[in-house]
Amino acid sequence: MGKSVAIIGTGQTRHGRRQDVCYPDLVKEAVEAALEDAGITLKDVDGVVLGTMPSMMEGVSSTHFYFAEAMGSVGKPVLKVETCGSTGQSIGHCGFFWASSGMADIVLVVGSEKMSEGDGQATMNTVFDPFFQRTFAAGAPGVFTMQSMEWMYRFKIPEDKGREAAAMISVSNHDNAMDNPHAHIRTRVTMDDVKNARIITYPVRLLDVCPASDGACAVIFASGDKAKKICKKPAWVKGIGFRGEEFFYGESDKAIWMSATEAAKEAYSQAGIKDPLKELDVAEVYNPFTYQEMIFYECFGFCPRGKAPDYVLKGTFKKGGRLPCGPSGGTLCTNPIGATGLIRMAEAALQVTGKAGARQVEGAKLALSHAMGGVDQFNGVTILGSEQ
Amino acid sequence: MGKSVAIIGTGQTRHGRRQDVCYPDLVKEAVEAALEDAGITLKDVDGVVLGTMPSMMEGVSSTHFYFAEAMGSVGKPVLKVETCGSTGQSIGHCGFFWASSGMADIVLVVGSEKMSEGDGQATMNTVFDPFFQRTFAAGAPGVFTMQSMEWMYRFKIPEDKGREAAAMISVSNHDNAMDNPHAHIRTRVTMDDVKNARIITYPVRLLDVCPASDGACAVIFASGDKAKKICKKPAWVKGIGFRGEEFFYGESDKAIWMSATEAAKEAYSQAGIKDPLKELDVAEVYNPFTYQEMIFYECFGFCPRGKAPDYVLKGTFKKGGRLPCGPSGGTLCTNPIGATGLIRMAEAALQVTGKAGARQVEGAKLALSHAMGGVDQFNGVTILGSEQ
Amino acid sequence: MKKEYRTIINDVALPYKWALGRTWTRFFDGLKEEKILGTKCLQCGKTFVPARSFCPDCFVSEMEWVEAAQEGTIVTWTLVDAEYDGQTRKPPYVIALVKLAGTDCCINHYVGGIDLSDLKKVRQKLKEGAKVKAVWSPDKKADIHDIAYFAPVR
Amino acid sequence: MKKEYRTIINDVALPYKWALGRTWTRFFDGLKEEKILGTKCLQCGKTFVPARSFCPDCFVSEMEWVEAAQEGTIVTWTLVDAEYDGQTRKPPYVIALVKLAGTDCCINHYVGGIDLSDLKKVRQKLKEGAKVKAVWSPDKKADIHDIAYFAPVR
Ligand SMILES: [Zn+2]
Ligand SMILES: [Zn+2]
Repeated sequence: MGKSVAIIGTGQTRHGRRQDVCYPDLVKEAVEAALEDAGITLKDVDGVVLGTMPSMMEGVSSTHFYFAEAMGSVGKPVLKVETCGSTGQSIGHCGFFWASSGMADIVLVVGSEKMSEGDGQATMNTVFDPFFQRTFAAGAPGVFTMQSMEWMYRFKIPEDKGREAAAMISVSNHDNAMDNPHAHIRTRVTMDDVKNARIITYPVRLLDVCPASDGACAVIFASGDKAKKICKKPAWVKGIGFRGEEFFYGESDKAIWMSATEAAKEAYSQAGIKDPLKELDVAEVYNPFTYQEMIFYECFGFCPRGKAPDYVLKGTFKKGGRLPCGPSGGTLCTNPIGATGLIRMAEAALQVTGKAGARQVEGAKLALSHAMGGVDQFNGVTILGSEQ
Repeated sequence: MGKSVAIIGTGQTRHGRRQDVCYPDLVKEAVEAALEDAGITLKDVDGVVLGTMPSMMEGVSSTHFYFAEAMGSVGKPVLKVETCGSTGQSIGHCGFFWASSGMADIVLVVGSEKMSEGDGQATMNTVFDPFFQRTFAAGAPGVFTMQSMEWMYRFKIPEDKGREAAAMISVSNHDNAMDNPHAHIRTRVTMDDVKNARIITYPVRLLDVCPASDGACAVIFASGDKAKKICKKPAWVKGIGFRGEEFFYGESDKAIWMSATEAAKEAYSQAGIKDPLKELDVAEVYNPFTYQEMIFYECFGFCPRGKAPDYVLKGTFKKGGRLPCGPSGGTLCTNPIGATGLIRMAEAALQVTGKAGARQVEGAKLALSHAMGGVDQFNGVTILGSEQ
Repeated sequence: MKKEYRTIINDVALPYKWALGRTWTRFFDGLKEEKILGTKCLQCGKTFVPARSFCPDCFVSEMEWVEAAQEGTIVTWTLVDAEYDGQTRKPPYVIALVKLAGTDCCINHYVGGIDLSDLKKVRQKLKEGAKVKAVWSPDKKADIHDIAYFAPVR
Repeated sequence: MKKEYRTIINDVALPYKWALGRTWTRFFDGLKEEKILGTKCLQCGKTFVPARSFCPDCFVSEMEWVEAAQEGTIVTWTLVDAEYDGQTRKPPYVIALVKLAGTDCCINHYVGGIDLSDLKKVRQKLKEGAKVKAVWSPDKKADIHDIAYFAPVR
């Protein structure tokens, strides 16, 4: 690890369909909230990092310029970082590098998306090369579902068991979102609702899939010295990991998923975590798809390979379970893509500082946050803790 | 400044119209050259930073994924950073933060563009908001020319003098490009050629404007300790500066240009430079437009405000002059946008390590490199030196 | 002999639904009524056109609506004589930064109503400080082209 | 009452000329002749389809051309039953990862020639390891759709 760095404030918009505001005003909502939470003003900020999905999602290709006033970057150094769905973790890591390098005391990190302004799956298709893979993509659901099927085949998970566990994940995320005032989807669903929802990409159904949301999130990073001076209870960055994979989807093994596995491993090693299920108090896993969430559990060492459905069915990752996952309702209930991975980090920070309100996991001291991007090619993990 | 960081290797493609290779293969050409220059292999690389223009330039919105094999990022942490024209400096700064933070010993930084695959000015138009500014943009030439006119009005520069000095800049950059085997345009032009070329955006003519190039550049950053161990003559990062400006073009004063002025000021202060004209040995200024290059000279303190044409006409910035600018032929003769700012940095590194071949400025020890992005909104500066 | 390498030609089209929000909706509604609306920051007193929901300098939302003058001066301009994909006008045409009287920033727009055939005459007419005035489109759609262009005054 | 905020609906279309380079040009020329060409790394011995100009594992350019089998097995699949902007087929349709015999990676493509009306039957037919075979388009354009789809064998 480099010089220590902490999160001293977070802010989120009300996520959902936000056609009431133009895109820069949405971003300002999150920035203002984060500044207020940290008790600082824009004058205290030394640098700004912005992240969104591939920038044609909303048809303005240079949002770091569109948001200049909304994120107060005029007269400051500014970076725009984007790694698809993993963007939120990447910009957090970038904020960490910057503050840890000693070149900035306070870095404002902003992630945003206004998916109601564009077509998410059409944009997602532009992620692929135009020669070989684009026309067979079927957006994110196509590839993520193929991965889930590959995983079930590999570990001989019966179709019914997979279906049951995935449905349970949907129900519990929807339940959790009821406790989160920022969440986009706030409706309870039943096991039957999920299992009878219309098919998107078989066996994945509508309630196995995240919504397309408008939303922004801002997180303020400070160098360790600065954090101790101005913040009573910062969330300390204990470990970060990120890994990329191959360009051709069919070249790597997505049932084992090197990038997710190794990103977590690196973050654990920096944070000194040996048994994540035991040592972590809470996890904010990036879960746009219920089935895929189970693969993450295995990659992150929360359970043995192929056993995630069993652990899910016995309630390990539910509220009150051994390792509560997604107390915020997760990506499954809120997905403004460029913000989503940073929301995971912000939620983890709220948890370890005891500021998570109705969704607080009692006494949480060590939290994992995560995001995934591309078509399974990128995974980023950040571990936050209440102690330096 | 943070922990010291140095550049230990650089690589460039042959720039120009490269329809002979697919885009990933172009990138690999630069990466291979940089690894060879540094005398390392991909196994030595701890992290990869990629930068391009807003990513729909070539129609593949996630090039950090498209180039996974070409830049050897499989199994490694990877960041994608883009700030329009200033991308090349931004990714260099990101590489610096990363290596300086202690989280990586060696970071591979890659910038690329394949402008023959897309429409540069159509892509440039997507940089603007769709409500107010997009339809009046006329691509980059429109805004850059308006800025140049504003500057000439402000400092009462006679039209003929401005024209003469701009033509001289074109001639001297074209002359310099003859010494650079990587340059796209390698043709000598005369003062009359420039002054009689067809009008693009009056008073800017065809030979006042850069070409659209295909090309890639790779630069390898190492932490100071590592650099000293594995590299005989590294180029040390002495100072970095970056500033952003307002979203509405008409809101800021582009004749004075805060972002260019302050970015240089910050880099100078870190590098301990007080009189840049005296102390710098060479400068690689981002110069897609001849007139605009003169504004940079003033912002960077190479001459008083409004006096750049006089200094240009007396040969201050020519080969053999007091401060040679653009010995590579500059952006004016080669512009693969996402690579261009990094090419400036690579050329500066070559100069201070004595590896610039026919374009070497004898005994250069301290060099400025620079890039500009958005529609005048972003400026980044990096100072490199031969000594730590 | 067979060509060794080929290119594939194609377009990518993406659909958008851009939200204007309250402030910009009202600004464009104003154009439809031939009014150019700005907002004035109650903290620093600066007036911005187009209207902003918050002051770009002070980062506060306390702004009041003002109707801006329809006359202003040219700060800078250029004559565009090259075609690009995505342009809405055929060259040659003039774009400019115009500072409306009483406001603290410039807006981008066309300058029209002048003969572009003689560059010298254009250059004499379009100077820094030259007065221009909004000319309205007969057909209004509540967008920035409701102002057809700015035309020199006198 | 007047609506307080509005959206603007528009498309952005951008034109492209994508270069295939030597390796991919030859790969697509192969498809036109009903051949699926791959390259085999002379260092690690792995065979990649589509052909690569360098080995993704070894980062070396020493590769030799091989013609791959037109039969392979399904590694995974899904039935797409939702419409997205930019899709080339109308749902429902099946996409899959297919591993051609003797190669070391999978390719993405459609699986066709099966009745999609009964999901249970589809599920029985399309298992991991199920054998499929390339079915060629009668009209060839030297692009990936020269393979119309992969169809179950037997
Ligand atoms: Zn104000
Ligand atoms: Zn190999």
